[in-house]
This record gives sequence, structure tokens and C-alpha cells, in this order.
Amino acid sequence: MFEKVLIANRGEIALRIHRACREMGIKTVAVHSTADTDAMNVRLADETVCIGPPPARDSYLNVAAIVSAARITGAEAIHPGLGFLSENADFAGIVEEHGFTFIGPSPEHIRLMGDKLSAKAAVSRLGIPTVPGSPEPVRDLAAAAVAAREIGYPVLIKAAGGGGGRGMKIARSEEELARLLPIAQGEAAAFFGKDAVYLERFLARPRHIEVQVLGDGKGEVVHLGERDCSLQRSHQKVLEEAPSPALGLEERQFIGSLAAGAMRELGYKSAGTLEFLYEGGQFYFIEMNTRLQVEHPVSEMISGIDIVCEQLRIAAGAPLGYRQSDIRLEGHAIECRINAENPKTFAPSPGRVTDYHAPGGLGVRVDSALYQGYRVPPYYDSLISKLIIHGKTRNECLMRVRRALEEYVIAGIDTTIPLHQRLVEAARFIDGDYDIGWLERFIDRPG
Amino acid sequence: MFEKVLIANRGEIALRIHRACREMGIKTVAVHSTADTDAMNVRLADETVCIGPPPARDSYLNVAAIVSAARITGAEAIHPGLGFLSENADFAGIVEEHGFTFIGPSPEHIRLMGDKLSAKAAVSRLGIPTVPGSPEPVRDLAAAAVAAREIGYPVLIKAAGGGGGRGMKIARSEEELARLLPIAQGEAAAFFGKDAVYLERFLARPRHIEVQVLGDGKGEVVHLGERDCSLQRSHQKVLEEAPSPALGLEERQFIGSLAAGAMRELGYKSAGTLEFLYEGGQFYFIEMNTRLQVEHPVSEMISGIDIVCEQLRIAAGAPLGYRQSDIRLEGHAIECRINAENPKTFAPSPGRVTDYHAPGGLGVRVDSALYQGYRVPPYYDSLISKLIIHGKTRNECLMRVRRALEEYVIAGIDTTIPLHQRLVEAARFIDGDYDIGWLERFIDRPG
Amino acid sequence: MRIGGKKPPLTPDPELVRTLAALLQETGLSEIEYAVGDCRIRVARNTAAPPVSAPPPAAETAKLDGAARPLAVEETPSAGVVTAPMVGTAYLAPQQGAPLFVKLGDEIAEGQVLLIIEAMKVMNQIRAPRPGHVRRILVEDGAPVEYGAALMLIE
Amino acid sequence: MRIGGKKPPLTPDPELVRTLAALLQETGLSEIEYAVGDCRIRVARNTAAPPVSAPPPAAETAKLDGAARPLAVEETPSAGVVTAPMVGTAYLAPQQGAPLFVKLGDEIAEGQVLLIIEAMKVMNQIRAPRPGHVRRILVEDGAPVEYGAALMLIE
Repeated sequence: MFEKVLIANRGEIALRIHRACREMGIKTVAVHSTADTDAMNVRLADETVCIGPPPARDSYLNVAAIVSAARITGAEAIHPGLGFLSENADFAGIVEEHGFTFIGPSPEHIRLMGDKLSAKAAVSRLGIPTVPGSPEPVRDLAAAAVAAREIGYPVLIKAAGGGGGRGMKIARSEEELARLLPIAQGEAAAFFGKDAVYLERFLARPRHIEVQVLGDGKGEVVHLGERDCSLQRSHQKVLEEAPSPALGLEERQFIGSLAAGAMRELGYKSAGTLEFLYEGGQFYFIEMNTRLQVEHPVSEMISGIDIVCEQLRIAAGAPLGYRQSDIRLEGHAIECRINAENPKTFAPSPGRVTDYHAPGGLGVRVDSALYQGYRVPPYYDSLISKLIIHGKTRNECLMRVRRALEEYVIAGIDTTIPLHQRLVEAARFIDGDYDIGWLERFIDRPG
Repeated sequence: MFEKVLIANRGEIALRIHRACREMGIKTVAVHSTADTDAMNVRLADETVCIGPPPARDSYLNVAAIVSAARITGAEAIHPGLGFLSENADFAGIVEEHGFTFIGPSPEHIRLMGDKLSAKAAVSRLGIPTVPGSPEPVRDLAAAAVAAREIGYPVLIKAAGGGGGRGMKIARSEEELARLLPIAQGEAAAFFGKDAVYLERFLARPRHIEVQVLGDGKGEVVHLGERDCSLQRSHQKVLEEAPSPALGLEERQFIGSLAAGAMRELGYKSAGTLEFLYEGGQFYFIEMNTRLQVEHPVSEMISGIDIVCEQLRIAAGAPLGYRQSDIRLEGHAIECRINAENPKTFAPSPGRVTDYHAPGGLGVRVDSALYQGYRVPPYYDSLISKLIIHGKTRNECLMRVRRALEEYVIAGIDTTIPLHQRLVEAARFIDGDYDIGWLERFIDRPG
Repeated sequence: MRIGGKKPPLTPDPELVRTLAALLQETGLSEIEYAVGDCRIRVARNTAAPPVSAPPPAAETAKLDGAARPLAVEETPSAGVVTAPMVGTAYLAPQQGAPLFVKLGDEIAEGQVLLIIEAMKVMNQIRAPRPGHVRRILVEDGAPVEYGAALMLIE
Repeated sequence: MRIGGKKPPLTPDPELVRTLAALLQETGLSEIEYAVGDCRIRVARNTAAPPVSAPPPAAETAKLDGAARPLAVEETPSAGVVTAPMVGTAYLAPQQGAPLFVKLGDEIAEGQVLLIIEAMKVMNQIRAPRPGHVRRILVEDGAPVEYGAALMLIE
């Protein structure tokens, strides 16, 4: 196992990684910008190196500074965390070239999954379903009808030039297709200069469901079940839960083993997440994240597996050491992402935390780098705390979320705690009956 | 289920009960002395009633004030917590006479187990082993030898007048017995006026092991495994763990089913704990606590069962609803009792908490009513926080305890955190090789 | 409910300050200090400031409706204030419809019964600690009272 | 290691102070004190200074041995201090045993090379931002430096 690991990130995820290292007896090096000198992970680290001024491009995205920091501190490995350089294949390569271990997948896998098209192509080859569509533009109704029959109605008619929903039409039958195709082609020509249009399966109200996988790069890959991340606002996840209230045991096992099987074939190493849209009982791959995710704790709570600890073990060359059959998913977990934002306008609210008190007790986990007197800097994203709740049942979990939100004190700045309090009282959420569009409709409703 | 419950206690345990109520949708009434007006459980409660001045006898032991508070607030049930009135059979009776539900066992069972002698007699009738001894005084060597052979060497010769170890002698063989009996009788006569002496099995270095049981008063009783509470200082538990590093699966099942079986026969209701001394593979009952215990969380962590929630359900008349076979004990849990005391002199250290920051992250639970700015009052016991850690293995648990202790900030008062930090580094503790005398020997050692 | 969750901003209501300033003027006092829960204000004219201990973070707790609040542990009941020695229900008359034990302005003797507090079906007579006049009655008939609740002002 | 030690600077909101000052003026008060939770403000005219809350415990963190600390974000490098523009290893001479680029007291020209910082096997020359004399050399040959570390003082 490593003696010393450099954590190339900030905020709660840097603290999360620090904790895992500590629990494995690994010394930590915190790198930080001048804006994060007082950050909790910096205060707790064994060694710290200031790598640049506040702007991320000059500090947390500064490859030379981070590699040099590893050099002067004698760290053996670098954990990229998430965001910043975590999915940068070149960075992973440079880290390895300089003789450090990159705690994550191989640069090749990062690159492969980094591009949506190559990722889709790769996973379809591995037998994972993607959103069906016509390979090339459909020239006339005859071709369109053939393609549409293959894809299955309803189909979306998209301008090849694409963009902004312009020229998009939804055809629910061949009749509609016949009527709408010329219109779509006309609009396409008008907006984008060429009338070429594609057909794609139309998903009206899908859920966002993702599968957490862990591979040791030696052929062993397991999944930790799925996470339902359908509660989003402008493509940002707000609250995640596992298991998904929408899936039954069979669907869970189906998509889980499909994902794990594909990654096994790929020889995938470290933690990764395959994201799917889910509608009408069908899963459609959208992308893969070749890194730790913000919402990883919900999978940890139901599986009892410390994902960051596993990343470290795997990076150090250890085999997984367990099989899918050894993994038992128990109870229900929910993560509330608490942002330093106005709960109504969502305007960022950096500043000094004048009062801080985290909830405690049974089933309550708080992943946060906040403390009383800390100043939330204005330079980085607004996630300041993750309230993670575990319960025997989804209902127990919901009751506990309410209880914990009520105890949570973060004063001096605006936070999205009130939004979560509203959310956990919403009938549609309580019933687990929501899709990726629901939360925004809910937020816009007065209340 | 109850609409409103009065919590007749203070500090972290009052908060613990408040949280369970909240998670079951039950309104809470906090009663408090004038010293606890700013206590966290008082701040969080739906209703509060000041029941008296700081001295416990005038407030938390004031039966009339507590029952009146229940009356004027319209509470339906009273949870006594632990300590104070929790094992007062008369209080339990008065509560029921006044038409409230006492959240705990029947007054009869509290009374039965409240007296050590009647408790011992009762459990032996139920087939639970107690420390073997001579029923009546042994007059002469002949009688003593017979009794000793029955009891098994080594035997302790105790003056019937008893007290302070005076006249106590340990005989490891019949020869020693012959030599020491007259001496013991002589000392007994000298110190206590009568030379009557008893014989009892001598336990040199026992462990304190206790079994958590839950009964619904309808004939169903389960156990949640054992807790090892051998780490004590002047008879106060300092750190508890479950499972005990000293027991194997078979012993665990043996003592667990023995305890649960006896309680089933008794028709026991609510949560209870049977305490045993354990030496040489044998268990010896010492007493039963007919209430919630400070260390109950370690059993919650390994069993996934919310003991306080179960107390509430049972008191409301619900059946247990599960069997022993449904209970799976997983992983390892440790509770560090953090007291407001000097870690070397153990002098109480009440006062204002100038900085407070609780540890977070995976596997960390904090049960504490502290907050930054809170004043620890000088009138009550010095327990201010319970740091409860869960891990897949005992080693993971120990590493996590270290990590969490390192993150814990309680400034402005002395706490026993440094003692726990020393303890988790001690080889004998790491090996799980300790008895009820070990911690005091460890503390007295310079270090 | 939150600990420190819902605090008033650290800006005193100007009206309040003006009112207190006027009161200083009117009463000829040199200082007025006033605290509710952990909010505290103090205004003075031509005096130095006595040290004020920083109170703990604010919290709003739903209090027992209608119940008078107890005096904080440090405070000594200001002379003449009769406080509840027990938790219970206060009655200002021996029974329904009967005349009150005492009325506002009554001259009363030391030891005279002022009201009753019922606790566990026992009627406890609360007597005047000193002779004087009933200046204020701070509790309603039939209202629940907690320990230390202010009941009457005798001067 | 302790966190949460750093307390806010004791500078209250200037607007608040102005508001209270105006109220003092208007009402002729000599003092207004107001507290919410553990925040407290007191303004006065012709009276003693307000009490000050105790200084916070310092946060202790094991720092990179030998590495100079960066300047905090707000601070501006005091005139003449040359700070490290990058993380790396500082060298005061072109190579082992060679004469130093500059010595204490040397008069130097603007743009003259003062030292080298090696980062990712690249030797970065650090040049004098202005002419002057080398008053202090704040880093040792071969020592690791972090961003913003003070290297030399040129006056």
C-alpha cells in the first residue's frame, strides 16, 4: 500500500479522500490554491503545498504544479478526486510518465469514454443498449419509414445541423412521420442550410439511472447496484437515492450484470459509473464517468463498501478480493446535495459561515468541509455539504432525512436546505414517481 | 402510535430519544431544569416545560413535576431515558396510574431486577448461571471443604458482615482453605463482630460482557448479541465494543439464546440488558438493567435495529414483528464515551464550549448535545458525547476511530478525547486482550 | 427548529432604540438593559459599559402555549415577583365562579393565599411572601405554569 | 490538528456602525449595546472601549518541511519581496558547486537571474523585477518551494 498520497482536489471530496487515506494509514498531501489555505482538508493533511492563485486553471488544473508538488513531497500516488483533472487522460498519462500512480482507470479507458461518440460505439460493441437512431440522414419518406419501424415509435426527427430543438419534430406514427418529415426538412434547410434530418427514438419522461462499478484491472468487476439521479435542476443533480424506487430486483440485476459484464470485457480498472436513461422498462446508455462521483456515498451506504478505499487498494495493485455474490445491498440511502445558493433564485452565496452545526445520530452521515467561521470562497462550485442518510426502508430513510435537515444549522450564507425540506414533503417524491424533468417543474411551482 | 411523548431526561440521551420520536412522526415534550434551558434537546423539542432548579432531586427526579408536565402538555407517554427515574418501579407505577404509558418494562420487572439478590434468584430459576457460592455461612472446615469442592477452586472467603475486602481471602486449594479459613473467621469476628464467612467462586480477571435483549411483552424476545464493556475506570464504562473480541460464534449464540430464552419465559417487555462476568469460558450473571443503556448504539450499528424506536413501538403495543433468525449482526462497532473531564486527573471540567466540530464521513456516528457556545453545566454527569464508529472489520473500525478522534474538536473545556487516543494505540487493546482491571492499570502507567 | 438557525439580523430596530431613549429621558434612568431569550439590548446615557457575557447561539423553540416562561437560572426574582414553586395548573379562585383569591390593587397580608397551583390532583396554595398590594397578575385562571413562572407582582 | 479555530476578523459591518452612530447622535444616547446569539455590538461616545471576545485557538497543521509558506490570498507581496511563481525546487547556482547567481548585498540589475526553480525537469529562471541590492535570501539551495513562497528581498 502507498505511504503517501497527494490529493489533487478541494472541498468535501478532498476531505473524503483524506479520510479514506487516514483509515488506511496513508499520509496525505493537500495541494491548494491561495483561496483554500484555511480549508479543512488542508488543515487536516500531513503536508500541504500551495499550487497557485484562486482561478482553477492556475491551481487545481495546473498539471505542472500538481506533479511538482508530488515530486517535492515524495508522494507515490495522486488521487484526482472528481471534476478538475479527474477525467483528463493526458493528465493521467503525465502522472504515470513521471513515475507516480494515477488513482483511477488507465488513460486509454479515460480517453475512450471521454468522447460521447466513441463511448457509445464502444459500449454498444459490448452489448449495452444506447438510444436507437438512424445511422445516416434519411433522405425520403420511404427511407424514414424503414428507419422509424426499426427504431420504434415515437421517433424524434432531428436536423443534422442540429441544435436548440429547431427543426425537431416528434412522430408517433407513420402517418405523422409522413406529415412532419417534409416540414422538418424544410425547417432544417431554413435554419441550417441543409435539409438532412436524422431519426432517433424519442424519450418523453425518462429517469436518470446509473450503475456503480468497481474493477481491479485484472478481470474482476463488480457492480454496487444503481443510483437514481433523476432529480436534477439545469442538468445538476440535486438529490440521489439508491436503490431506485423505479426498479425491481430483476431490472436491477439485469442492468447491473450488463454493466459489470461489459466492464469485465473491457478490463476496466478502479471505480466508474455507467449512466442510463430509463423509460418504459428500457435502459439507454448515455455516458460513462471514469472517476469517483459526488453521489458515490449512497452506494457505499447500501453496500457497506468504501469506494474510495477500494480505489486506493486497486491502484496499489491489490485484487478486488470479492465477487458479485459477496455483495449484499441493504436498506435505502438518500443524498441531499447542499449548495451555497439561494434556495429560490439559486444565486451563489459565498461568504462566512457564522454558525455551523451538523446533524448526528443513527443513520446520519455528513460529508462536508464546512466549519464555523469558514469562508466559502466565490471561485469554485457551490456544493458545500452532502447529507447522506441510511435507513432500513425508504420510508425510514425519508423520515430520517426530514429529522436531519431540521437539525442542520448553516448560518451566514444561503443554502439549498429549504429546497430539500420542501422536496421531502412533496407527494410525487415520496411516491418515488418522478422523471428528469419533474424537479424543475416542481421548483417553478409556487410554494 | 403515540402523538406526543414526554422525554424525562437530559443531555445526549434526551436528544437520542427526541430523534427517534421525530423519525416516527411523534411530537416531543422536553422537561428541563433551569440549568438546561439552552440544552439542544430543549431547543429542538416541540414543547418544553421547566420542572425545577438545577439539583436533580428537585427537577429530573421530581416525579410530581414530571407527571404534571405530562398532564399540562397532553403527552400520552413518558420515556425515562436512563439514570434518574428510569429504573424506579414506583415512578413507572405512578406514570401508569395517572393514565400515561411508561416507555419501558412493567413495574414488576423493574422491581424484580432492581434488587441484586432477587434478580440473581430469579434468573437462576430461569437457568442463567450466577457466581457460585455457599448458600449459608460455612461453620467449619468440613463444611467449607464440601462447599469449596462444589464451587470449584479458587474460592473467595468473604465475611458475612462483608464490605471493603476486609476478611477476604483467596484459597486456591483445600490446603490453603484449611490454612486461611480460621484467619478469615478471626478477621471477620474482629471487624464485624461475628465470625460467619461465606465461600464464593473467585474470578481473577473477568471481562464484563452484556447481552442486549428486546421483548414485546407478548412472548417474543430477541437478542442483539453482546457488548464488551470491560474497559472501565472506577466502575464507569469508558469504551464499549460489539462484538466482543473474546467470544466466538458459538459462545455468542449460547449466551444470547440463554438470555433471550429467560426473558421470553419472564414475558419481558421493552429493551433490557443482562450483564455477565466472563472468565475461563464461563458466564456469570451479575445484574440486569431494565432500561436503555448509554452504550446501546454499538448494538444498533451491528444489528441495524433502532433500539429506541423499538422501545416506542413496543410501548405503543406493537408486536416485535421479527424473529431471532431475522437478525443479522454485521461488522464491528466501538463507542468512545467522551466526558468533560481532565484526561489525566479526571477532574470534572464544566464550562463554555468555545469551539465545536464533530467528525463526519463514512461509518461515523456522533450522539452528542454539544454545540459551539453551549455551557456544560456543573450539576450533572460529565458524559458530553458518544463517538460511535462502525466498520466491516474490527481493524477497519479501529482505524476509523483514530481518524475520527483526530477530527473531533471540543475546545474551552477538558475532555477525555486524549485518553481515547492513547487507548486506541495500546497493543493490549488493539489485540482485544483486556479484562475489567486492565484499563485502570493502563491509565496509572505513565504515558 | 434550528440551533442558531433563525436569528434576527444583528441590527436593533431603530424604533426600539428611540423608544428606550425616550424612556431614559422620561424616567431619568441612566441605563436600560433588556433581554428576551438570547437577544439583548442595552442603552445608556453618560455611563460606562459593564461587561456583558456573550449568550449562546439563538434558537427558537415552540414553547408551551400560554405558559409563562421561567426566570433564567442566574437571575434572582426581582423583589415582589411571586414565582411558581412547581409545575401545574394555576387557579385564581377556590372554584369555578367563586370570587378570586385576590384582585388587582388589593392590599394583602403576608401569608395570604394568592392562588392555587394544581399538581397531580393536589391543590397547592401559593401564599404572599410579604404584605403589600397586588400590582400585577401575570397568569390567567386555569393556565399551565412551569417552575419559576412569574405569577404576581406584590409591592 | 484543530479546525474551526479561525474566528471572523473583529470588523463589524461598517453600515451597521454608521446606523448606530446616527442613532446615538439622534437620541443623544452615550451608548447602544445589542447582542444576538454570540454576536454582539456596542457603540458609545465618550465611554470606555467595548469588551473584545477572546482570541481564537490557532489551527495547527503539519506543513511541508522546509517549504516557505505562501502569502495569504489577500496579502500583496511587500515591495521588494520576490515570490515563487511556481511550485518546484529552488537552486541558487546554475549547478552543483558553481558560484551562486547572486550573493547577499550584491547590487543587481533589473532582469538579472536570481535563482532557478525546477518544475517537471524544466529549469525556470527567476529574474529580478527591479534593480537594487540583495537584502535577504529567504530560501535554501535545493529547497522545495510552493506557489507564492518568498524567495529574496531586493531593495
